[in-house]
Amino acid sequence: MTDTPEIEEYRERARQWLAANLEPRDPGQSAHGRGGTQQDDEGFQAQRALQKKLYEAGYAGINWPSEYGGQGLSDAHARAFAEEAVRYRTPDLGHPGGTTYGPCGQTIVRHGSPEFLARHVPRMLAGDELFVQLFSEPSAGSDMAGITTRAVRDGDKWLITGSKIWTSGAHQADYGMCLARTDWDAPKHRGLTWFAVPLNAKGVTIRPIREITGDAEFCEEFLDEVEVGDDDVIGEVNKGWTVAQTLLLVERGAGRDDPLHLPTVQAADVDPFLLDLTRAAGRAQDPVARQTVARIHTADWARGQLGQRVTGLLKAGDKPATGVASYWKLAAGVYNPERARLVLEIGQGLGLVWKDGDEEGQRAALDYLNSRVWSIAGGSNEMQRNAISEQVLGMPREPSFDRGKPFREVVNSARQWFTT
Amino acid sequence: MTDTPEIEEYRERARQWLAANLEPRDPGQSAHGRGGTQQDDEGFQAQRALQKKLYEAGYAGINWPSEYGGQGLSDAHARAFAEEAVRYRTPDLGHPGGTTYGPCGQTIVRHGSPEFLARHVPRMLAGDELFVQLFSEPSAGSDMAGITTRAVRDGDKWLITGSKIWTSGAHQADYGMCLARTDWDAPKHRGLTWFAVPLNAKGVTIRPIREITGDAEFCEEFLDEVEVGDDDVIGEVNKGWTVAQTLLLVERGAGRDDPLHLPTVQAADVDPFLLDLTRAAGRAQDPVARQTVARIHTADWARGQLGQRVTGLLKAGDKPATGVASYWKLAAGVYNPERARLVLEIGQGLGLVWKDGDEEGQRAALDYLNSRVWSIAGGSNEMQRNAISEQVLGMPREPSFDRGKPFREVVNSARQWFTT
Amino acid sequence: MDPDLSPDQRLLRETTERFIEANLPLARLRELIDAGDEVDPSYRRDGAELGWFAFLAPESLGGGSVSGDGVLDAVVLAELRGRYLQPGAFIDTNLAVATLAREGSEEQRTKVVPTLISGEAAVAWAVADATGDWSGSSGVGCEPTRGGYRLTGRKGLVVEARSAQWLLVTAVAPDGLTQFLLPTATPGVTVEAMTSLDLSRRLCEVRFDDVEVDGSALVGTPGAAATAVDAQLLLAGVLAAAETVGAMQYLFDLTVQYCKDRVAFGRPIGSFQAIKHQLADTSLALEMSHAVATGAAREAQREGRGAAHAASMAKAFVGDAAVELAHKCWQLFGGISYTWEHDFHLYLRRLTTDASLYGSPTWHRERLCQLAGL
Amino acid sequence: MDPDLSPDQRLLRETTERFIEANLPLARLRELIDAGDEVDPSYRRDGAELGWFAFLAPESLGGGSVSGDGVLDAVVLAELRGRYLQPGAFIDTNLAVATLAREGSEEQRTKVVPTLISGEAAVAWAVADATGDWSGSSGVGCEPTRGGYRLTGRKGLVVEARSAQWLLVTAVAPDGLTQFLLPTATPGVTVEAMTSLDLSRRLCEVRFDDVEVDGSALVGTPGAAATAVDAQLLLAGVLAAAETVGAMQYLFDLTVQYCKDRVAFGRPIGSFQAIKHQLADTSLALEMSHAVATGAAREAQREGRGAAHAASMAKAFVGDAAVELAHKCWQLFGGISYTWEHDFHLYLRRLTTDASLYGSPTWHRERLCQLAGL
Repeated sequence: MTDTPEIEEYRERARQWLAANLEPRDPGQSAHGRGGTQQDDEGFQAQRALQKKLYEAGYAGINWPSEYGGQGLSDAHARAFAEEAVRYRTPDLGHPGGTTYGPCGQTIVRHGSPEFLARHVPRMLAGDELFVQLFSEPSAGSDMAGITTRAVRDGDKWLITGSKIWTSGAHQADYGMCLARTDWDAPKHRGLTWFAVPLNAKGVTIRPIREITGDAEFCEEFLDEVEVGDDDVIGEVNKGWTVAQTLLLVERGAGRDDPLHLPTVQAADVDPFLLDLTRAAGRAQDPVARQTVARIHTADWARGQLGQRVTGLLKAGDKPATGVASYWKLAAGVYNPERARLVLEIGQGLGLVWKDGDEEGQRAALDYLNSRVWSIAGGSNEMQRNAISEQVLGMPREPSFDRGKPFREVVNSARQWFTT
Repeated sequence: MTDTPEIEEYRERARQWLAANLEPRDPGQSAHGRGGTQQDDEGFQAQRALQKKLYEAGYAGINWPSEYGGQGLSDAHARAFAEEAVRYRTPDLGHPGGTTYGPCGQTIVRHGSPEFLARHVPRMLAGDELFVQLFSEPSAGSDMAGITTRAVRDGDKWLITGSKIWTSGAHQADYGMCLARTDWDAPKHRGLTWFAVPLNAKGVTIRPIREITGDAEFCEEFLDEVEVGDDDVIGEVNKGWTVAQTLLLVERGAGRDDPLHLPTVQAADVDPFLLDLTRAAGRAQDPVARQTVARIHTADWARGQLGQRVTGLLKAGDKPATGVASYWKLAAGVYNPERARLVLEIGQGLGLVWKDGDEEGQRAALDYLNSRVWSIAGGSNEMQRNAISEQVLGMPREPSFDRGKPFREVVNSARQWFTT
Repeated sequence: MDPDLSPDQRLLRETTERFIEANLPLARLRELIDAGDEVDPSYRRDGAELGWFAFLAPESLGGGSVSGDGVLDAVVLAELRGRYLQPGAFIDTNLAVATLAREGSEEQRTKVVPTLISGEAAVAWAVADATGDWSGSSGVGCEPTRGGYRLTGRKGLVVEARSAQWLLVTAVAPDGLTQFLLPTATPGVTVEAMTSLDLSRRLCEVRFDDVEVDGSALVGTPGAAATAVDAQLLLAGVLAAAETVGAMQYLFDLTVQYCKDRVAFGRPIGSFQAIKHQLADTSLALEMSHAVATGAAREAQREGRGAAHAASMAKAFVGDAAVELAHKCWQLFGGISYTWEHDFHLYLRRLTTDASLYGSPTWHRERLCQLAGL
Repeated sequence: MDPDLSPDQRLLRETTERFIEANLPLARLRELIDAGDEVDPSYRRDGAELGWFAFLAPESLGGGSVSGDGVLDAVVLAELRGRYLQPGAFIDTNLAVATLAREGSEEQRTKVVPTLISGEAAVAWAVADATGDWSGSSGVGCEPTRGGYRLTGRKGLVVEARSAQWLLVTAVAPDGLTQFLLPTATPGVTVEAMTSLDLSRRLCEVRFDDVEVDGSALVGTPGAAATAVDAQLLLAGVLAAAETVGAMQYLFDLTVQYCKDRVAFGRPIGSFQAIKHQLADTSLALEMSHAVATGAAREAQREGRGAAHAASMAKAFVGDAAVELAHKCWQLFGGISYTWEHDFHLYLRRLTTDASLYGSPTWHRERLCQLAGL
């Protein structure tokens, strides 16, 4: 695509500014990535300073509304800057950066009151206020609207109590965008409200979660009567589910080309790690292992082909998009664990044990431990099967036992399933 | 076990009578079996005559009540006669004989009115009245109480209309023991009544069902305003479900040792057909085929071991018996089709094609076509999974959408699942 | 069905579907099965007029495709033929046309190929042995004689050889794989139709009892047929996978409808979550089967370096998925699946047989490893 | 658990369960894991007092069983040890006791065996190579020297070799399989604890760099150890299957309870039919696993002609079922399974590793075919 003269001019100015102000990046070196979470505090402050430099030069929030500190320019301007910036070291604010300029920020811009936006968005763009999501709860996973964190009126304040989980980088962020239940007599989806919670407020405890692999990428937050005000409400009181839907759409990659990052494998290119492992296990000539290698490669390739087909079906548009997209998600949820198991089977001893520090050696094991992320996170396999069955194949919806009922009653009646 | 003097004397008399009156049987020749259904009419009449001979000599219904034509003797007497009769050609009345002296007869004796029993049971024992079940319907399989054959009052008569299916040997029988709905305003299980329906009555049409294998072992019956009277009712009007439960218990082999006839395979004895097939397919040294052979044998053996474990669990008695028995049934339902598939895989070409008339050659294919009988008949895999989950593991029952409701309404509301 | 079909291909599909529904719908196929008859040769000739055997031949020999992409056109047909369980040597005749057009003798190219394209004659490919080795390297050997060659041995799982006029035979000669085209009626050749699990096609055993042929029967260079055999296997894999996917889709649609219509416990059985999830898993496998069948066809069309890999992967994936789908549907249909009059068993039989024809999943997985250099 | 346990065996089970709960419950095991420590040797000695290493030795050597059926008693323990993810060379020490009691030298029988029974010392069996061949016929070779033998090579997946005082080594001599019992501290022997998917046990690599041993290290007749190795594999299969089943049962019970407690969409997740059916299938596989583990133990006890077959089948069946069960439970636990603090991952790791230790399902299936004469 060729630039319009306007964009061309903008690009040229950006190029000059970048050359004069940012450090060039070595080819191969990542500009963004998961580095943020690995940085120490000092390093992270430096990244914030870099963000402020961009902001002050007018290169933060290029296509965000100008009344709230953005530049009010087009997507094309933003894309032009991004393309030029690829060769420079741009701010890496890790997970909090991703949520601030992604799901949280984009949702806030659409639902926040003018006062809220005026107060927070310029600071977000300047790198002074980083937002993370406080959405999932230990007791509400697939049933996302089933949260039980509560915000209770106390004079002209709200007191928030509950716990949130699976937050990335909460310890580096400034605010949590937090969903709480404000009306227990309304049905599940209708008594929810979003709040901006300062993460250094009294009553907030942030604890890293040690994961199955031993790493700690996520945090859990405990809120104990955390005080916020009416001006911290994002959107309208008791209408938080509308806001949540925007958030989920952005999070699920609305507009992105390949939201699931499925591998697109060439038919002739078997994963070299797989071939190496098979040979290292001395099983290259073992017909049973060869069958397994072929199964894995066939599934790898088939998932790529499925991606192309789903894209085609989405374009054809005669079936509901969310249902069709579930094929992709379910394929990941089903095949990732299966693949990881088969790899261990090929390796037999290898993959179960390795010498301390041998990263290649532990790869099969780590892949195995991570293999169910897609089966569970972001809508479990079971949720995807419901979606395919109901939305694509036209089967009846699951009978509902919580719709329309006051949420208070839902919580009570769930306990009665074993007594009736 | 040694006989009491009384039984010993009885056995001796039976032995003499048998020698004087029945033809000896060649060793290896089947005394009973599926022969009945294959016989022509003339042959079947001869079997009826043989049954009458037993009856007249006092050797039919040995342990049935004497007031209805039985001999009123003990189970031990019956067993003694059966043991002696093994060496003679006893009546082979095929499937109708099996149901008459099995589920139908035993249920009728427990639930029929004295008048009904006096009228029918002596004729059953004499071989003059053979009963088959008219229970299953094309539209009521797993949901056995969901039948829609109706019996409508017409003066002092009942008119029965509907269709029944999966009846063995109906064309050779005299009566159908038929379940019909007599109250559409009662809940599903409470408006049912059993009738004895003469199969030569006006309005009865019997049609053999050609099965997946091409054979025709079962019949379908169509009833079009078939007239029966109050004295044809078995048990009480609208209380047919109680009777049905007796029937199901007898049918499912209450008291039998191995109701499912699961194979009990010795660990060292691989099915010779499997070994032959593997060798005939030239795959005895193919590691992939060897894995499959081992999988099959392992499952064969494991199912036998499961049988022993289930027997132990039933004896221990700390879990509900029907739930525990479901493990057996589900294993058959899951492993039979899997086994049949794997056998075809080993055979590759063999099993898919054979020379006309080569019975050995078509065995794999026939086993394959028959492999889902246990997955579906007598409670599908899905029903067994419900039973295990609810009765053994203690999960909540499936939410019911038909209990307590008038059946008329159930039928209507089922249609609304796609409109709500 | 491939959502990316061109308008021309959609038209081809509609025309052919109308043709099949008019000439050989399932009801008519059942009559043939019950009577033990084969379809009249006019069926093949009329199908040929729609281009069934022309897509893989150059225009100079009377061939030509609808879209310019002959393989993709043939795949459109194959899927439909599978959907309606059509009999006949469609796959073998097409791959024979491709091989003969490329490396047949002048006589084979100009005399035989046109009769194949017109549907006057059909070819059955005798390549597998009775135990399902489709490499061509077992079953029949040939040795040079003074006037030509002598063929000895037997081939199994030859599709529709009884109604074919020609056999394309892959034989082992002392110097390597060698192919012949000979009339089914050649002395010493015995074609025996076997009884089969599948009722919709005739699978045959072909015996060669010292069959003497002269050099004119040769296809290509003696001892050097490996490349042609590879190309034939590739085409067969692509077309057979497409046929299977067509039959899977039909059976699945039938099952989905049944789950909506059938009521138990006061609700359509399709409202039970366990049933819904079985349907969803099966639907995923079916969509992936469509995807790999299409993917392999595109690789074949563009003759990519992964074309053979893709064909073997498609055949393996679809073969497994087909049998699994048939069993899932079997379970969902319940008792009715046991009746002869319900169409289910015709699909079960065809899909199960499809999985093994032209190489079982196991066979193709091993082949894939060889192609990948493992 | 075997519903047919004798009262004595039930008592043994209760005593041992109390011992484990008091000495090495999961919480204590986690502390050891986090600290990188191994359990104190007193744990083994105290366990030994309950008879842990005595069941397979004759009374003349200080052994003896609870029920008269030593294998069945050992299986009761194994199941419990698996249930609580206990570390230590339980299986290897027991099978070494059995072998040494049967064919050890006088010294080995009277000096070593009693220290094993008392828990003073433990044995690790070095049999597998790094790629999971458990036949003993690869990894380490030995050749006769003037004074004895020289061992060279490496063995992998040696369970708990670092805390064992003895190695039972299965080596290939020019005239066949030969076994040695040597101290872990023998010069030239290097034991390296590997990092492992499993956190509850130490799996080691053992290297033999020209290790010189004299004839007193021999176990049985040189070159003729095949029978002993078979017997060891049989015992290992039976005990390892029982350990695995114990861990499966614990994890499944945990999952069943979670499905009752966890609420989503206003209902316990165990009320969803799709979940119920997953639980039912898993429960069937678990009951079958119990059944085959018990069946194999009984065959081993009675030394039936199918004992080796049964052990291999039990190990293969349970290995597959264990990994499948772990994955089903994983899915049912959902997000919580991703936390280190939840016990789930300890079981996933152990069960996955169990499937390969003492021969993978694939390895045992091939062995079964050999036993069956195919």
